[in-house]
Amino acid sequence: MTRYSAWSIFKNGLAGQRNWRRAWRDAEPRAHYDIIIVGAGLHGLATAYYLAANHGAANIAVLEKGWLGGGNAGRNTTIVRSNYMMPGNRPFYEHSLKLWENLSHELNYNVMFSQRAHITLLHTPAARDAAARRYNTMRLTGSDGELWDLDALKRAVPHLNYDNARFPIIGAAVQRRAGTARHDAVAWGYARAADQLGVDIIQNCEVTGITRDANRVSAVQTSRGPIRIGNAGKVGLAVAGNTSRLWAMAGLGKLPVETHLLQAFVTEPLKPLLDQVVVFGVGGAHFYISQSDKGGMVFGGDLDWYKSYAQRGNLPAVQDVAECATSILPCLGRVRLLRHWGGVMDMTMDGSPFICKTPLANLYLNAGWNYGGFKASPASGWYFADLMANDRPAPVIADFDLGRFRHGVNIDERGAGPDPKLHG
Amino acid sequence: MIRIPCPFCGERDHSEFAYGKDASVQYPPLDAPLEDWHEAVFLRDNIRGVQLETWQHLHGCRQWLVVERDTATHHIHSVRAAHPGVAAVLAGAGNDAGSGK
Amino acid sequence: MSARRLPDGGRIDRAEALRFTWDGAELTGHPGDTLASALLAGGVQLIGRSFKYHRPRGVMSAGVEESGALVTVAGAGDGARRDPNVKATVQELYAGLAAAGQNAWPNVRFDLGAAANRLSRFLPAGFYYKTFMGPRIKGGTTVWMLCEKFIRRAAGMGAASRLPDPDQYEHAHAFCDVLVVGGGPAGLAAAATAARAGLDVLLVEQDFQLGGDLLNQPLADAGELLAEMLDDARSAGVRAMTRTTAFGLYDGCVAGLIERVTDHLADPAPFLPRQRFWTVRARRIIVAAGALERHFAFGNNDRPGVMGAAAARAYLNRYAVLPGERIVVATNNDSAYPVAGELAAAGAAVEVLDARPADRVRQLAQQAGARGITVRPHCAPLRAVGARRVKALEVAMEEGGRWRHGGRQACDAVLVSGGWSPAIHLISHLGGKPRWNRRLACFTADANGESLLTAGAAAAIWDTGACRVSGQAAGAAAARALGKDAPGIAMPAPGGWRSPIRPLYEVRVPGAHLKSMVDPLNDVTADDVRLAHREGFTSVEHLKRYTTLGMSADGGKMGNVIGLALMAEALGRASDGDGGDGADPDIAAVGATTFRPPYTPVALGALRGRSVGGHFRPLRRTPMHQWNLERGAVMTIAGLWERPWYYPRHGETLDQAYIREAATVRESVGLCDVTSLGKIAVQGPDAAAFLDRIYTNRFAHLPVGKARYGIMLRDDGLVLDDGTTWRLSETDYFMTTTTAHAATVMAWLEELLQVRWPALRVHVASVSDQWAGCAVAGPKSHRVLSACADSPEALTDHALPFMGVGRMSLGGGIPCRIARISFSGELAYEVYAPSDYATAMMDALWAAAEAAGGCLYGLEALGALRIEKGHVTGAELDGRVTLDDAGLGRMAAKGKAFIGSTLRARPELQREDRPKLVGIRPKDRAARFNAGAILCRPGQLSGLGEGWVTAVTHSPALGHWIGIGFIRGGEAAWRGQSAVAADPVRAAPVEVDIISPHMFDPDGARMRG
Amino acid sequence: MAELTRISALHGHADARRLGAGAGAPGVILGEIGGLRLRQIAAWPDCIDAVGAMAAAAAGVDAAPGPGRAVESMAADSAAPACALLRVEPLKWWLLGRPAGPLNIDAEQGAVVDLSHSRAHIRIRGPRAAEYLNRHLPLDLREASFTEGAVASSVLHHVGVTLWRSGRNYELFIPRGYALSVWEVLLQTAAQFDAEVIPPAAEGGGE
Repeated sequence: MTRYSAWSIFKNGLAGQRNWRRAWRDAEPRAHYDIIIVGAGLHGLATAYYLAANHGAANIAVLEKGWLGGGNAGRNTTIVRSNYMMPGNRPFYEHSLKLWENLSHELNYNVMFSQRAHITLLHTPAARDAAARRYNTMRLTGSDGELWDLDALKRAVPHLNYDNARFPIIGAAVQRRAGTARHDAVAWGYARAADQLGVDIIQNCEVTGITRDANRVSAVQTSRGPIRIGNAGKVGLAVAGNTSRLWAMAGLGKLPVETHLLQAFVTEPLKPLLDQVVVFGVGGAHFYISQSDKGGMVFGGDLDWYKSYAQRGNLPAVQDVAECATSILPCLGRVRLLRHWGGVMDMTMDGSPFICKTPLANLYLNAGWNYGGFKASPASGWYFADLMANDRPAPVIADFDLGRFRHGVNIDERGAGPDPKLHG
Repeated sequence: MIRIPCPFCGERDHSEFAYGKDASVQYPPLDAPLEDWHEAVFLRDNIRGVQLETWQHLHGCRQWLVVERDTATHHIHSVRAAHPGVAAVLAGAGNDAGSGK
Repeated sequence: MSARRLPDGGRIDRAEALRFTWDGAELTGHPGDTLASALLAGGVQLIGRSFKYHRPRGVMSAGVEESGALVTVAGAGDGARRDPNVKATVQELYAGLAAAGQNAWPNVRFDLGAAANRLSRFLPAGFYYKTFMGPRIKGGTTVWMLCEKFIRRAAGMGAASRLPDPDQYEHAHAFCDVLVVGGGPAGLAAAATAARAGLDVLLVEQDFQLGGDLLNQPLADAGELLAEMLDDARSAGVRAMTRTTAFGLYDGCVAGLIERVTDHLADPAPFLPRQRFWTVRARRIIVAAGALERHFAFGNNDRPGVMGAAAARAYLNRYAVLPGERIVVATNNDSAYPVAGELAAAGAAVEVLDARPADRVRQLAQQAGARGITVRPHCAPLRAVGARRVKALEVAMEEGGRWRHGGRQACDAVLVSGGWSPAIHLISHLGGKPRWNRRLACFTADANGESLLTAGAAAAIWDTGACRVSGQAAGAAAARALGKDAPGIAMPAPGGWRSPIRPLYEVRVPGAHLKSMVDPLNDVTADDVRLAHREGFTSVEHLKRYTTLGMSADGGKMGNVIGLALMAEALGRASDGDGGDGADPDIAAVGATTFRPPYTPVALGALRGRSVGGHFRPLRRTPMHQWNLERGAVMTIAGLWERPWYYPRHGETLDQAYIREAATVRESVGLCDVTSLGKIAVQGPDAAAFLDRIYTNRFAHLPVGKARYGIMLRDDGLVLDDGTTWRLSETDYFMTTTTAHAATVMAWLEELLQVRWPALRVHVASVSDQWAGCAVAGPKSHRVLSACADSPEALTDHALPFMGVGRMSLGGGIPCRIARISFSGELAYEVYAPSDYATAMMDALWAAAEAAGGCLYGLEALGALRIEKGHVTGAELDGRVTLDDAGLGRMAAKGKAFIGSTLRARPELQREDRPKLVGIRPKDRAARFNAGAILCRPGQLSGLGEGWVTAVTHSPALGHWIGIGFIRGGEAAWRGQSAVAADPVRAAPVEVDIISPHMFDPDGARMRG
Repeated sequence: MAELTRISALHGHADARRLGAGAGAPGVILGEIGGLRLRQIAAWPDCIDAVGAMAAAAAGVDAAPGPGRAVESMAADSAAPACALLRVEPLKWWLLGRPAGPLNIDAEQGAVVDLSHSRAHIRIRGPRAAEYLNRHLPLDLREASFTEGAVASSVLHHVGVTLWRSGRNYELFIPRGYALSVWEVLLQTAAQFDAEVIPPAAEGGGE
């Protein structure tokens, strides 16, 4: 396997780019694996990688019904941040951000993590104080966070709407270490690195059934035939958007999850126009924007507000983000939307995820990332691998379990209440 | 745009409505045990396909509706007022409901 | 030679000259021109520079699929209207238009960035994934971020203005029976047929003229037919919109349209929107959007002078521009022959290279020969020659199924027809899967047959006559489906060429190093596709993401099919050994990407319409809004409301003003606009029972004429909202909610009554806008109210005791509701008047209050007063707080069940060591601290802390800063211990005492008067 | 007691003016109507007919209107409508104007609430009124669909509003707090219709 570097590019340039090999094998399914991860999205691929890299696990398959990284991995607005404050969340997301900072080196794949700063605009004293609590918590727990006054914000982003805004901007909460990464590259980087450690990534292999032997999974049925799991074998689910369907296949009933639709948007490419991630949320609006390295303005807003498995959205959400975009960046009025598309999210009852054991002894669940799963994927894989390898949750993810609703554990960063559509 | 045929107002854009929740959930009595409330408030079938769900015609007649909709295609099969008394009233007056004629 | 305007012909208005500028040089065109046609007519051939390699580009098409002639239009004014990435091929010419090249320095003719082209062998698809990681420095991203700066600057095509867009945009709504997309022969026929059957038909066309391909045919051939079809549609009552693109189809037979209202005008009226975004709800949609001509990949197939054959036909017949004098037409299908003939007739020397074998083109060759055109079968273009424009073409000849070098041909234009791709994008938006038609070498999509129909070239029907019939068939089918009488017309079969197309996507010969563009707009080459294959990015989704194929501003209209074909070919070769150059690659096996809206890029301004600037969201004003402003109020945001924040006098700061206001309330009296509180009429025989279910405390036995403070929980047992509810009669209550949750609570009550408890006979009605409210607070409040009351006896302790509710008339007949309730801890009242009388009420109250030495107070003073009393608001009730956390556990009635009563008993919500509401006071009374600070144990200023500060004020009553917040275990757990308010984002830590939240008048003596 | 002066939400903002090019006949004529009298009458489902009959009697019309419809009564001494009854929700009517008779609905039948001050009332007419309204309102206002006497609630610039077609006029009711904001947006769009803003009129006037 070629190690990627400037030198390898140069050598191959001289050779007409003919000597590159496959980034990962196109593995055929075998009849038996020790560990099966269902879903070759970011979380599944990262889990497989860390199982092999951190825990020395072998004989691992990742099953993907379509193409790896073809779901939400490739359909998000690529924002990476760790500005979480609730005790159950804070150390997890900080760990994830630290993994991001070395991910390109770890994977020998440039995931283009650009720590360009994440700026949340503030409009009211109450919002400023709420942000202070959050960013103070981040600072006290070893992360970075700042409150900017209006002058500092104007110096950093001079062309925001300071003159004619319905909701005047009074300052910003900033995490400088946050930023964006190239979403596809993360999937491909994990896939390549996992493949190098012997993981079989099996594409076009849809799981159609889960066979149980009492309270264990004994096999998974797939569109490419059954795959058995040994006595010490384990199965992990990482199938955002379709978690409930797999859960039902395992005969486990209901989950605190609903599938909802979120759209993402990109404009025509432009010369550099915005150097940070900017987040806008006031008066019921919710909006985030950054510029890709290619030049497109990449942005998104709220869910489409109704439950949906359809990967296409509707016009009201399109209008809403256009209103937000031009409201904070009035120069975007003439900028043209190039594409908008929808993905399906595991929305949970408290906006928080699950990395946990299940009622079945060898089945593990990684789900419920709402629309914050991209930034979480390294730590999600890290801790899910740890959970599967050691059959117990690390303290960091203790609250990411299914029992928290019964017990009354609250890690809802928004306080929005038990309604999936209100989280994000 | 999902177009929802409101039994009072006629067919309207979904943006006039607010999505509620899974209408198959039966809320237990207020003094029911914790397990019953846990299931009603937190657990969902999350159907891919036709489900019953509530919507409120927030910017129209403000009725809460029970909508039978396919979550994979957004196709709507039926709509009725959630309140049985309202449904009965509309059934009686249903000849020109919402047509504006 | 380059292109030139012919002395006559075309659909341009030669009587009028339009001056415009290109890169500062003045040129002239005519009405009816596009910028591209006018530039070609003016001899300008090098118009753009490509995205990645900065290759020279010219006009490649005559439509929205343009990949070469992307320009920046300066726009009128100071640069705020600068519009980058405009396709010159669809920009209508107007007088004064100023356009310039982009993505080049110093200009498109001499571009230093073209060095990238020389290094292109080191910059293949995906090269950036493999490098720029650098050594691990600091966080690990240092090197990448340094490189990223340069990469970002090199990427990005045009530069957008940073000034606010000065133009206005608007939305519009339309309804119709049938929406027809496309104003060509199929669309016109469909619209006319449906309209004649009695349907309301809306026809939209992106071009500025109706006619579609008929506009590109010679006037002598097609003029009459077009006039007849236009007349037919018009007389049938079809509503037609030009300059209007159907950019997306959505659920429910809804289409999004963009109408370009002023983009073609030199000096539009100031009140016209630049563009209009239409939402159209149709019952049926007929997609007659035509088809897009493809090219094939060959060396330098992006040089200025290489153009689509159909585009050349448009320039020749519609704009009277001859694209060259010595023209090579390269094709694999019949459609290029008419244009070859027309070009020859216009005086050009034309040679046709047809990739098909001689026996398949014999008849076409004979007809062409009669016009002096040589047709060379088995031939295709191999490489365009010429640094900045085409000067010659190297030709490939096929022998024994292999391409080989076939000589060189001097020419100044190469016109390519590689086949046609039906515009199925709109169908795909709604989930219609593209299917590869091997016979016609194109993707088609099945319209769903119910709401969606297709006609014309969008259905892969190539012949004009058949297109027209297909339109009639679709229009009639739509009419019948909608219950109208219409004849059954058979839909013509797809296709329509005499000699079948030969699938051909790339021409290359062994050993030749060719730069062959697949997706010219993103500089994706044929080699890039093969590299993607080599590295395993073989699925269509991986291919497009790895190479960026089809992800550019044309959405893959030019290149997608070629990219898929090359991948299919590579896959075929890998599996079959050697598929051979002549084989038809199995494109179906690679699949097609899902087309996403918009069909063509749409300005964000149009999508947002008038929701911009101060109107981004409606501003909600209380009836006293202006009254408050006139008395010096500084406003602050409260949801969609603006509310008085403070009323500075004589240049007071915020702190000075609110401290004075709060002190005045404590000493004498103050007035505060509380209109924004939610107000709900709760009426009916079961209203009392209903309130008992939604509030944690009891309401059933609340006497008529009394108010009570209540708290609502959510189903999960956490606090939803609070407020007072007044009992006006046995069956009539007046509920107030917080400003923030007014709408939420209203919808929640409706849900409970309609969905969960339909047996309850209760009506709720929002009366928030009906009533304007004023709090009158302070020891002199009774005196002030008495002074303006029409009958002061209504205000006696007996008539209106603490928590009493009544009606009163003040200011000479203003009918008010009044309750003696207090948020400030003072003797206080809330008075509500019908909104149109609000200012009259305020005038009366203020006259009395001013005379009593009172003040107007805003939200900041309101906050100070409530913090002194430990009253919770939104900062505390943040959706994660229980009754007990907020110190309101006593509000939970025992012995009755209410919403949330079961789940609030969950064990984690009942823990004693949960953070609980406390008061906070600095140890050093002179010290100041902030809301948002984290409460820590002294000496332990790290970690998650023990609690947090929610609100802080300077207490005029206590003379120092105080706050409230939550801390683990509450006051009891902290007795005798101090804490530290850590605020690293703003200030140094401050040592504080944890005290009771009731910091002022804890017994409430003042409030009871 | 002297009649109190009502200060509407658009007070000082709805003065007469001409918008747009200002030549020729206006395409749209709009203006504020003051002095709204509005009572909302609600019925329990099983009392809908009885309450409807009482509402109709109070309004001076033969029968209460069905969903999406309104009926008007004429004052005895004038050609102008005295009262109108609009069916705005399945169980609710709006009674506009001065009732011809008393309205005594007890709690066992339904509920009445005064909303006279809760809405701003804008009247819009002119040859292009429907087209103009459709710049904002997602309602099917085509002649055959939204006939005279039609009533519909919908959303206009994020605000829930009610539209009633009375004769050649469109009567638009906007929640008071939002009214000025919505009015400002309405005026922005009106200019391209060569609109005329007519002076505020009292209830029933403005023809």
